[in-house]
Amino acid sequence: MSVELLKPELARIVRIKPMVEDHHLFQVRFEDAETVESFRHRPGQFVEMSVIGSGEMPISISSSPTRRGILEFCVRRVGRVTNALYRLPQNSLLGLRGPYGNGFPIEEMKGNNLLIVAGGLGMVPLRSLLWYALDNRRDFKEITLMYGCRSPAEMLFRYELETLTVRDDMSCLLTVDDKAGQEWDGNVGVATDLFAGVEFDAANTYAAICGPPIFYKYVIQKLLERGFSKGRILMSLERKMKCGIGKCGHCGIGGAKKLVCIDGPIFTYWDVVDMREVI
Amino acid sequence: MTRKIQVNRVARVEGYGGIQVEIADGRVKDVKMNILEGARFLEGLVGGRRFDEVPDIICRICAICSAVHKLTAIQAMEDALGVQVSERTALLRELLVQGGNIESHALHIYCLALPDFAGVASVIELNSTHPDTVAEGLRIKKLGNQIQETVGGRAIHPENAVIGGFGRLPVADDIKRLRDGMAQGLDDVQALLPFVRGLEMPDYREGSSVYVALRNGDKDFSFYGDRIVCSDGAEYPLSGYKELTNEFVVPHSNAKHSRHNGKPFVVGALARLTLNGDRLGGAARRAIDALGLVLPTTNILYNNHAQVVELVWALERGRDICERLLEMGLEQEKPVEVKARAGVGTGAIEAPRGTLYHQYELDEEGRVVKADVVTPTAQNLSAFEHDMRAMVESNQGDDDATLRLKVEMVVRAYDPCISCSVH
Amino acid sequence: MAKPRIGIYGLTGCAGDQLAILNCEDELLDIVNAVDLRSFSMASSSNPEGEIDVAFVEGAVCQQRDLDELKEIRSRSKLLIAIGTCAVWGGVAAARNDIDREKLKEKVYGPSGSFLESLPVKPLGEHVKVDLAISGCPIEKEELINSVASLLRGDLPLLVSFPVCTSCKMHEYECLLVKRGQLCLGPITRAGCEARCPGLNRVCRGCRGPVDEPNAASEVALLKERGFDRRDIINALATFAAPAEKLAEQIVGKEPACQSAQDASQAEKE
Amino acid sequence: MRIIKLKKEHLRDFVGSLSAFGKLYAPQARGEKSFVLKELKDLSNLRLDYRRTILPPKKFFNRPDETILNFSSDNGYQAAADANGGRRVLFGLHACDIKGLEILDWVMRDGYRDEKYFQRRERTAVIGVSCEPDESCFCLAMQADNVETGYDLFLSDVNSCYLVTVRTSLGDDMVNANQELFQEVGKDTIEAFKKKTHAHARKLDDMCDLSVSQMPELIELEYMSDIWKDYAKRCLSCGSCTMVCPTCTCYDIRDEVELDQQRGTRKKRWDSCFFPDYAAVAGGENFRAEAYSRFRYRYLHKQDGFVAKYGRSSCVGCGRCIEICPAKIDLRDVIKSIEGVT
Ligand SMILES: Cc1cc2nc3c(=O)[nH]c(=O)nc-3n(C[C@H](O)[C@H](O)[C@H](O)COP(=O)(O)OP(=O)(O)OC[C@H]3O[C@@H](n4cnc5c(N)ncnc54)[C@H](O)[C@@H]3O)c2cc1C
Ligand code: SF4
Ligand code: SF4
Ligand code: SF4
Repeated sequence: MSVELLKPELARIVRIKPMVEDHHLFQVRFEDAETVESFRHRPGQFVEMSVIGSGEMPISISSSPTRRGILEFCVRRVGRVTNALYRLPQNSLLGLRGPYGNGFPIEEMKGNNLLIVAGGLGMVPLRSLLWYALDNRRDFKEITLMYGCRSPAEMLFRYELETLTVRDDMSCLLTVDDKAGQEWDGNVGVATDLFAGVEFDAANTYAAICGPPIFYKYVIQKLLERGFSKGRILMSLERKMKCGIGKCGHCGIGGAKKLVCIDGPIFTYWDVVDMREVI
Repeated sequence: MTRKIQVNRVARVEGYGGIQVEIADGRVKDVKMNILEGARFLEGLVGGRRFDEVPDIICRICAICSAVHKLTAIQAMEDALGVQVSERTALLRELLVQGGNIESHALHIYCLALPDFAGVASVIELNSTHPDTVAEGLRIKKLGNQIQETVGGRAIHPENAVIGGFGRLPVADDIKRLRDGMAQGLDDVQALLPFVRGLEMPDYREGSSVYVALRNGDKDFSFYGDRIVCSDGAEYPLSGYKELTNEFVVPHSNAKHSRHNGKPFVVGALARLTLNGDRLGGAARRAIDALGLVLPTTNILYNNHAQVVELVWALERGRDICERLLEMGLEQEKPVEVKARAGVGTGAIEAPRGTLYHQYELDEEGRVVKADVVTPTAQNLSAFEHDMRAMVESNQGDDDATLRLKVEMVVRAYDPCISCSVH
Repeated sequence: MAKPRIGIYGLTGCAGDQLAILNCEDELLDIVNAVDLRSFSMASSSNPEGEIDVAFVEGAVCQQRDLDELKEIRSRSKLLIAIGTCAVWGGVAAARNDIDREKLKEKVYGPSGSFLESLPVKPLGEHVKVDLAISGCPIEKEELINSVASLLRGDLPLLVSFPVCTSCKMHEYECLLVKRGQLCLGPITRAGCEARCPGLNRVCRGCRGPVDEPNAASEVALLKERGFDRRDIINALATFAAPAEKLAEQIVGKEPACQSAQDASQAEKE
Repeated sequence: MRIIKLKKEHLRDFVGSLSAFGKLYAPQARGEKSFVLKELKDLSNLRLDYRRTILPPKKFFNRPDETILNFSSDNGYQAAADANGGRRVLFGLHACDIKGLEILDWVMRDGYRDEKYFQRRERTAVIGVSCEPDESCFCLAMQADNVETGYDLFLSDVNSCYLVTVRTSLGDDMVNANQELFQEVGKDTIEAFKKKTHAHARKLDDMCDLSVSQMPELIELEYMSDIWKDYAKRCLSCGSCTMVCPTCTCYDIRDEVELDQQRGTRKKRWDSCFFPDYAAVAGGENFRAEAYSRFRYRYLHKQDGFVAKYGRSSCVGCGRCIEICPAKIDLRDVIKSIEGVT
């Protein structure tokens, strides 16, 4: 075995599904059959994905550990490596290493209600948790998803999520800031508006949240108002990362008291509430 | 009837220059080498700068001859400040000059001039017809760069050369590597001789015929010299270069022109060989014979041949310098301490394209009061026009395209460095 | 995939960056084979020009002719890459834009040079949009080859952005500023040269231009503290990147930006 | 523990013999006033009078710039051969640097154990030597004036001889291979050693009036203080202090592809939290966009975050960052400013 911790394994893009503009879903399978078998991840974990020749970047695993074999990544095209990824045709090889990060504390969350609040691209890591919970439905009590996007055209996994709205074993609330003249007959308003009219048993609920920086501020405020204790608010943080394994230093928060890559990316609000430079 | 031959931008030369020829009723009316490269006024910009800053700035006149610009500036400053350098330094400097010369000559011969003779547009195309020649040429060119990197610290704008010596001396192993490279270079260049000998030379009558070069003592063929000699018999001390060059401004050129006694003159490889070639021995002498080069000649196209001879000489001379350095040993020595003082100093070294002069006047703080740089290409510009005219007159029967190529070949034979000429 | 159409151009400068390309003796043929070379007049007499994907432009804008050419190149290039310090920062020719061009002309060419047309020297970015800047006087071969390789993939090259001091430390060169009290610009100069000059016992003169956020005020102050002549400091800053570093003079001249600058100007008054 | 005596006249012979245990590195002069740890090819170049080397020994284990992987478009990624994996002997490290390596070990072990690092560590013998402090040293305040572990042998200068503490079996082998050079420690030497130790401690104590005991709290309290902004005005963000620090470990990763687009290398190079792009992410967000927030981060990390995680500051008081800062920023002054004791 190689002593090089930073060595990626080869994986193949089996399918590329364009979702919304500049967001594609990449279905990927490791080349090595044994790795396909042995790879295990928790919802909320991520991988370091390499586009051979261009570079490497952290990407959340968007598929649930309950769906094995193929890993799904939803990547937004923003810069150098993501652009390079978008140039790859189906069937191309990639490098993957991981899974990294702590992931959601599933064991602890079991037996509780689950509230998932996502904004924009924040749906990506939470989708893994959502499907994990739905596939292990009996492990959780009530499951609620609140997902807000700027416009219908920016809603990730829209089709998939709309099918959830008819399920009676969960409640799926979708909203857009603005219809922007597009076809949409759901809620209009920011994600926090969805809290209106929903009752929580805060003491028996875990809230998992992910979204853009400003989103955290408002959602956390709402959750605290509803009596959530800080330790039950779980959030996924994003920082610059190079190694993903706690060595390169870039993702330090609070004077590197915590490294997002190994201590996170999932933190409870309590973990970071007193920490500098977090939100 | 007027016939016009025009080249908007001469290709395969450094810098931006065009050619304009006008023939009216069978007579060549006008021949102009339009130097269009922008003026940077570097001589003006170094005003007020401390002496030790100047070589680093002024060498930016030209990349191809940056080593020799830097060393000529250093020489001028040392002249003004009364600095004597060690023998080791002097040898290393000459090695650096040879490095620049090898790189520049190889670049010119293989990449810029040969394509003309082979009827192709560039060295890239030449590579498909003559891959071995190109490989040899690039190898020699690379060696020239390695010498400059090893001795000068960088292939272009060699920062290691300073007033008083070098920042850091190369070590013996580096010099050995260069020496071995030079031996390989001498092998590589052999194949070129019959090839160049076989080239068909467009002919023309009465080219420029006054040649000027530096001359060193009474035995050496060298790029350094203690006096300036002209083929018309005139001789000047280095500091008297202005009497030779008499620079003046012409309206169609951003570069000044030079005339000696009212006549164009030629500097460069052909001039050096014409004036000092009898001092050559060894492989260089054999190269002259192998090329069938007959001197003197008034056909500037033989400057290409002369460069080949000098390339052979430079490789041999470079190898000898390396041997000498290895004998001496290469203990680190610090640059000579220099004290600022007022004075005027002149530097003159043969650059690949001909004699290069730098002169600086310093005040008591050692800051530049006045700077003057006369470059080889600027000296040659009048001769360019003279020779192009002769070429056109002798080949009027050619169609435009052929004639255009022939005047361009004249220009390229001079291996002009247009940035240098304007600076 | 079609080969990218490339043009290599030189405005006013020493041709060092074009020569640096030609100095890639081992890679040159691979490079040209991988691209559709549309223009490189320093090396070829066949220059079909036309629309190009990437234009590499060397040299600064010193005259109207440069400006016209630059705009023309820009108009038919998808990406325009400034190569070399002249193109990126102005280079040595831009050192004294404070001197009136007419005066300079008179000084160098005398009265008969009045026909010469000349502009205050500016880097490309002052006139047109520059998509990428590869600085260096001249550009470094390694950086060039890596950049070309990246561009061939369709990626923007990754260029070094940290200062020369960092490189100097990685090579464990003795600090000329701290240990020998010399006027070194390494702290505010963009690396990528592997700290060539300190490695040669020579100070960094800033030939690669400043880093993204140079603290020039502090550099000036610390040099003054060490007793350097104000003129030499300003000259040094203005050697290669005057258009950028003239700033330093202003910052320090008008309001001492930091403690040590204050001390220095205090000392000067006394 | 075994302690024996090596007469100074035997030092060279002993050092010379160490190359049997690996490539020998020792402090030597660089330039006019600097020192580096480099391969000792000529014993007469050994300089035990050095105060500190430009780079700390971390450079042997975490290289400034190295290729970690080779890749090709069809074969994926392969670990690059380790050019630094051979046996080595580092001779002449000071206590602070040995402590620095120990701290580095914690970081490299934490979470994912960096096997390559530990392979290099395990193949490297460390021989410490006592030191003479200078005005930039403050190891005492950082509890790094003495080390009990982290070395194979430690030589304490006692006038005409060294007391040699043998800490490991490998150290024992080194001594045994040269038995004739060593002697038992006599009473006089013990007395001399005590005196010297005492004097050394006194000297360190006199030199150092720094205390960092409340740093985490104070940094927390002074998080918004103007102190950071004042220092940041002087700080050049040149990165020097982080490069030379024995315990700074940040690195950047980049890919270099060859012209043929088929092959390339992945490289790792030291990075610094002072650089503007250190915490900048795609889309223009920068978690530490202001120079002062980056300046502050270094202290936040070394004197607060690290303490929270490992129970001590990651600074070992080697003084490198103080000596090398072109802007003359002295970490001790920053600490004192925060403590309000200037
Ligand atoms: C734990 C984690 C999970 C993530 N999951 C996803 C996901 O599922 N989908 C998605 O689209 N994006 C995700 N991101 C963000 C994604 O990593 C960046 O968008 C991506 O690195 C941008 O790379 P680039 O080369 O295109 O951009 P550039 O701006 O060119 O960035 C260059 C390099 O900087 C680093 N970098 C830049 N931005 C970020 C960033 N936001 N976070 C970390 N490193 C960065 C990377 O090493 C990157 O290769 C995640 C980030 C983290 C930290
Ligand atoms: S020598 Fe110059 S570049 Fe090197 S560390 Fe010192 S100041 Fe920085
Ligand atoms: S050290 Fe400075 S002057 Fe020298 S090459 Fe590098 S950037 Fe240019
Ligand atoms: S912070 Fe400074 S003194 Fe402390 S260990 Fe690092 S370099 Fe040495």
